[in-house]
Amino acid sequence: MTHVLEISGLVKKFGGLTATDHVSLTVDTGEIHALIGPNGAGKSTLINQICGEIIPNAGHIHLAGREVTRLPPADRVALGLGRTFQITSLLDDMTVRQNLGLAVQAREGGNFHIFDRAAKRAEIWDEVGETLNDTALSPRADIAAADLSHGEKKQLELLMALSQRPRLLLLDEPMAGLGHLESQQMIDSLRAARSDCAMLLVEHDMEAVFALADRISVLVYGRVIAAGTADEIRANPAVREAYLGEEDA
Amino acid sequence: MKRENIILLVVFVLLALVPFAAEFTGQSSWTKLVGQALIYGMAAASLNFILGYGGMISFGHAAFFGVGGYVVGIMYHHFDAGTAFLGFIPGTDQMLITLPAAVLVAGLAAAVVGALSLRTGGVQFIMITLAFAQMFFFLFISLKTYGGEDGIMVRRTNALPGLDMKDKATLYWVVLGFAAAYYLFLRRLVQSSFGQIIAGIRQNERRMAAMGISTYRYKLYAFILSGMGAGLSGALMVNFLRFASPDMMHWSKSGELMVMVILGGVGTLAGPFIGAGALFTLESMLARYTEHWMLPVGILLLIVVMTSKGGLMALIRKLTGGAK
Amino acid sequence: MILLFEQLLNGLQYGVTLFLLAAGLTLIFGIMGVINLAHGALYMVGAFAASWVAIQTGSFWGGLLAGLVASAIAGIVVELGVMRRLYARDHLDQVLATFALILIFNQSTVLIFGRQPLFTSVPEIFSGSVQILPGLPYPTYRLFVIAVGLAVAVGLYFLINKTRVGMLVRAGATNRQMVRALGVNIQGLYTAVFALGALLAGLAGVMASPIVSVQVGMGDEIILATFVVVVIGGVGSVKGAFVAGIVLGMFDTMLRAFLPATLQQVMPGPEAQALGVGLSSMGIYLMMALVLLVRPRGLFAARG
Amino acid sequence: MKKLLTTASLLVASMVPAYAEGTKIGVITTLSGPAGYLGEQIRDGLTLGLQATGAAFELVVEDDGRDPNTGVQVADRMLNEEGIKLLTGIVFSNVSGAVVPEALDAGAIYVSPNAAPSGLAGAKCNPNYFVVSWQNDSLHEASGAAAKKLGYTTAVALAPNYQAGKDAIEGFKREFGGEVTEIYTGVEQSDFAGEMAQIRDKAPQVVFQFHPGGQGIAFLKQYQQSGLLGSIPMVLSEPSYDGVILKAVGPAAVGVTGTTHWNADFDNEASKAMVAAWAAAFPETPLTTYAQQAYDTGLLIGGALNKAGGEDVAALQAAIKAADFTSTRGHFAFGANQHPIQDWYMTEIVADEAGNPKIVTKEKIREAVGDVYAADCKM
Repeated sequence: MTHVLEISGLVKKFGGLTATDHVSLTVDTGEIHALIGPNGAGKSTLINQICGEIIPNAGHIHLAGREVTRLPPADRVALGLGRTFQITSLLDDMTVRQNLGLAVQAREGGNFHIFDRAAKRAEIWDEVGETLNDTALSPRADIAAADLSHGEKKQLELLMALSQRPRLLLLDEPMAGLGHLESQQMIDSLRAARSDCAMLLVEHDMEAVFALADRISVLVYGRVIAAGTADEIRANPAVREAYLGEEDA
Repeated sequence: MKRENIILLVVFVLLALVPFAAEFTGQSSWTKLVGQALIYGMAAASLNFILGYGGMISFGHAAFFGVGGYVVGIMYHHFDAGTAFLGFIPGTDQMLITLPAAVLVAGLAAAVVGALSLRTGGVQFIMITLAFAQMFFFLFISLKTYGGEDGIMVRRTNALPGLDMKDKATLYWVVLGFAAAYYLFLRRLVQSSFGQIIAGIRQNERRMAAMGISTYRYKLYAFILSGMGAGLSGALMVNFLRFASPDMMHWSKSGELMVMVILGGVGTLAGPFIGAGALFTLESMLARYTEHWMLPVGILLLIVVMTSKGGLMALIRKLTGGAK
Repeated sequence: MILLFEQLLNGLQYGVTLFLLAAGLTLIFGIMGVINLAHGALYMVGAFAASWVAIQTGSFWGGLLAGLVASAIAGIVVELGVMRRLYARDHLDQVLATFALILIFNQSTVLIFGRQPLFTSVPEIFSGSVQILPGLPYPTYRLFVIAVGLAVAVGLYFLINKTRVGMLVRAGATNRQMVRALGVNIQGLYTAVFALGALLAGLAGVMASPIVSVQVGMGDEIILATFVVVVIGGVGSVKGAFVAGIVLGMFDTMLRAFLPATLQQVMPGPEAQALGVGLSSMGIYLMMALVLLVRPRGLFAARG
Repeated sequence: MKKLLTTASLLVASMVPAYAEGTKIGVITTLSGPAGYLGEQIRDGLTLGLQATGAAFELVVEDDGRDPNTGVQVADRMLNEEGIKLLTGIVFSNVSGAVVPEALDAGAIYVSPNAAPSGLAGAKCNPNYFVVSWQNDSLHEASGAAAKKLGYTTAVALAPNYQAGKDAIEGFKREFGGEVTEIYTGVEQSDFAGEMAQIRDKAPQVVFQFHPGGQGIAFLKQYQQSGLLGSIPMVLSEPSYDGVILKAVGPAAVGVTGTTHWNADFDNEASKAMVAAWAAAFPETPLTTYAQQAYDTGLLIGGALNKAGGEDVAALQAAIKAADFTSTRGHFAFGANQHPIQDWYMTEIVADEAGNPKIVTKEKIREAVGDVYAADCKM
């Protein structure tokens, strides 16, 4: 079978600094692959290369069997890539409903129509209604995104990403800044979504990582120093020394 | 009927009555004044679509206004002289041909300028659009055949079947009709699927890209649509004044259009029309009383921008208690 | 050959004038994030104040001082009275406000000095020409302008790279929040930078006044070229303003001087002339478009 | 401060016309921006000229801002709202191209004190359209004739790269006949150092340049500063060396040859009266040909008003067409296209006692010339 995401020998240099140093990893269908590492390990740089915001110096990225190394971001989305941002990135002046609506519309197409009425496209708003149903955001549906709490923003961003029906979801620190209860909700949401898409999860919250991840890769100074199941990583002495040892201390 | 539509209808009827009112009160020049303000309003509204709704601050919009105007001027010139443009396109004085041609040519110009300019952003975008507009300005100023800096006279307003375009009131109503249609078009445009995408790009381009939107293509499309609108208004202006000149694309004209948008209210449908009307009336009223009208206009503009955010539309909303 | 050299000098002189204007504009732009369309008006203020005082006192140097003082004061008044309230607003409001300022400055100048251009002459000691090459006399005053421009460039280099104020200015151009976080009197810094920018614009106006026509609106014509310099150089970069100013000044002068004649050698007469002049008028804009297409943030962008 | 007061009083003077009961005359002219002084000259010259005829008139003056749109707007109000039947005042041909058709279509008369675009001089001439100044071509032909008469055979001709500039060089070449190197300058250029270098390189026998207003000031100053003034003679047409320009350039203009249709030292009664009236009214401001043209316009219009009154447009048109007035320039008649037929003079700029430039008339170089477009006019 082909991997949903396959990265091989990826290199990115900024001046003298090697932010990504021959990184190779894969994400398979239905899998949650976690990427951990201390601050400055190059996790965000890697995510941004997968998304296409940064073009690597060397190496290859394949998405669902297609080479996407140099494709612009939007084309990768068309191949089934979705993402959330480390600092939530929403359409601040629009309501929760409109944010979701735009995400569905972006997927559904017809985006160059200038004589239709977006507000009357039933296929969009029905789906948005269904998505919102039963979520904590439901009562907040007509509030501007800028006025949501931090946790709600994270939640909305996830819903928007899922509305694109991606094959692979890149999650850039979805737990960051969340309280304990909100983190639990987020873990539940992610767990519920895993049947729909594979995920590459960048996260500092080890509890969440160990709760969710099928496999874990550890990134330090731009290199993958270890990869394996949760248990293998826990047992890996190099990881303990380079990363967990410091973090847990 | 919704309240907004009622207001629109009332405003439209009032505007339609302007020629009568002007005649009745002996202030017949109001017809021309309001007509010009409406055309400028259209040009400003077309700019507002990319500037207010799309977040693209173009400082070269007058280029498309001028290009549209020159299409009418050049076609009339060849019609009058019985020659052909580039040797094979005959001239004409039929509005049903000149206006679509103006819209098309302005759209083409916008496509070229936009395709290059949209590779930049921010202040650089402001300046590069200005640069392209300056190139158009210098091009037309050195076109000897079409009058150079003196411009082209269009001795007769373009003909529209069944109408006496020599009649000032008729011409005014034609302009009003176009302005109203353009307003409704813009209203539909900003509510359309495309309008939503453009609004999204203004608020958060990175997010839109992450949702699979190639923002460049959408912005370019918006830029072209906006340029076409400017071309239409330029073509109408030349018909209205029966004159086209490079002044139409001077950078200060781009600045004026921008001032109209900001004064009226960025990102609102009626704002640019209100801004154009206010600026135009203010200038021409003050000019009657003093040769130094620029001073009070400057001071008033400064007061507006210092004391209110969102221009005259915000003020109107405040006064009418937040109603739309 | 002599002609080429002379044209290079002319380009250099135009370049330093552009630099004087652009240096202030790029700092104001880069540090406060303000688009100041009225920068050209400060150039005009400098020229008018200098000419008027020179006419009254008969002294160019008295005029120079008056021009600098007047433009700096005008700058401070504008900063305190208008700009300070607009830093938090978006570019559009700033454009509108500074557009209004242009109208106010221009018309006030008409009211104070009348519509007729003022006369100033070159100061006595610079009135002649210097034989810089055999067969090439060059106006001493223009050499003086070049020297002043280069001296200001050196002065600004030291101010920005070697002093604490300069450190803040550099920091401000790269990261506005950081300077605020340092607990610096940011308002004071802004006023100072604005006044400095106005002073430099005024200096450019004073230096130009014996060469060009001192008239209302003289600033509006040169401000576009100045913006082009700022954008090509990279917003916020004084080094960029210097390089772009000199390059643009030379490029513009060379185009005007040689393009029409060059075109005439490959094309028939009058059309070549018209095309050549048209192209050289567009030259700086063409150059900006090209630079931005290759480097969308200009040559020496301060912000990453 | 004194300036401020003078300006303010002028402003008041222009708003409270001397003869409030007379025929209304619409004056659309450029009062704002760098070219504002031209409009000021025209407005003031026109007023003095009209006053000299003793006609009953009321001036309605408005700024066009050099913008055709504004011009049309103003014209429309004057014509249709205030019922004005007689317009004048426009400085720039781009404004007159837009305004004149507006006036003619409304059945009004337009008398131009300055702008005379070629588009209205030939086949599109009109009985209600008069020009009192001159047609562009004839102006610069005079300079060409002067340069030829002075015995020069090689010239460098410079003008801005727009229509009037191209016309200027064409006109100069037509009468000059020698070898001409053409240099076009930028429309908004104010530094001509590059052109100075080119002139030095070409080393012609004479330089002809056409740069009205601020550009002309800059050009003359820089011509002197570059050391060319003493070594290569210059020939100019009148808009490039008007009194205001001379005042702003100072000694830089001394030694230059000019061509004009009128000069302040003309020995005729009308001209002397005008010079005296101007000196009394505006002691601080130089009298330029713009004001003189407007003054002549005032004499023409005022005379016609006295004869025909202001009510009957046809009668007024006939009275203006007769051109029955004593022009400050001596000989004056309308050609077939109602543009002037007049004489052209060569002048020299010399230093007066204080070292300031002064224009002295040398000789008549062309007599009773009209313009090339008159032949196309079928009226």
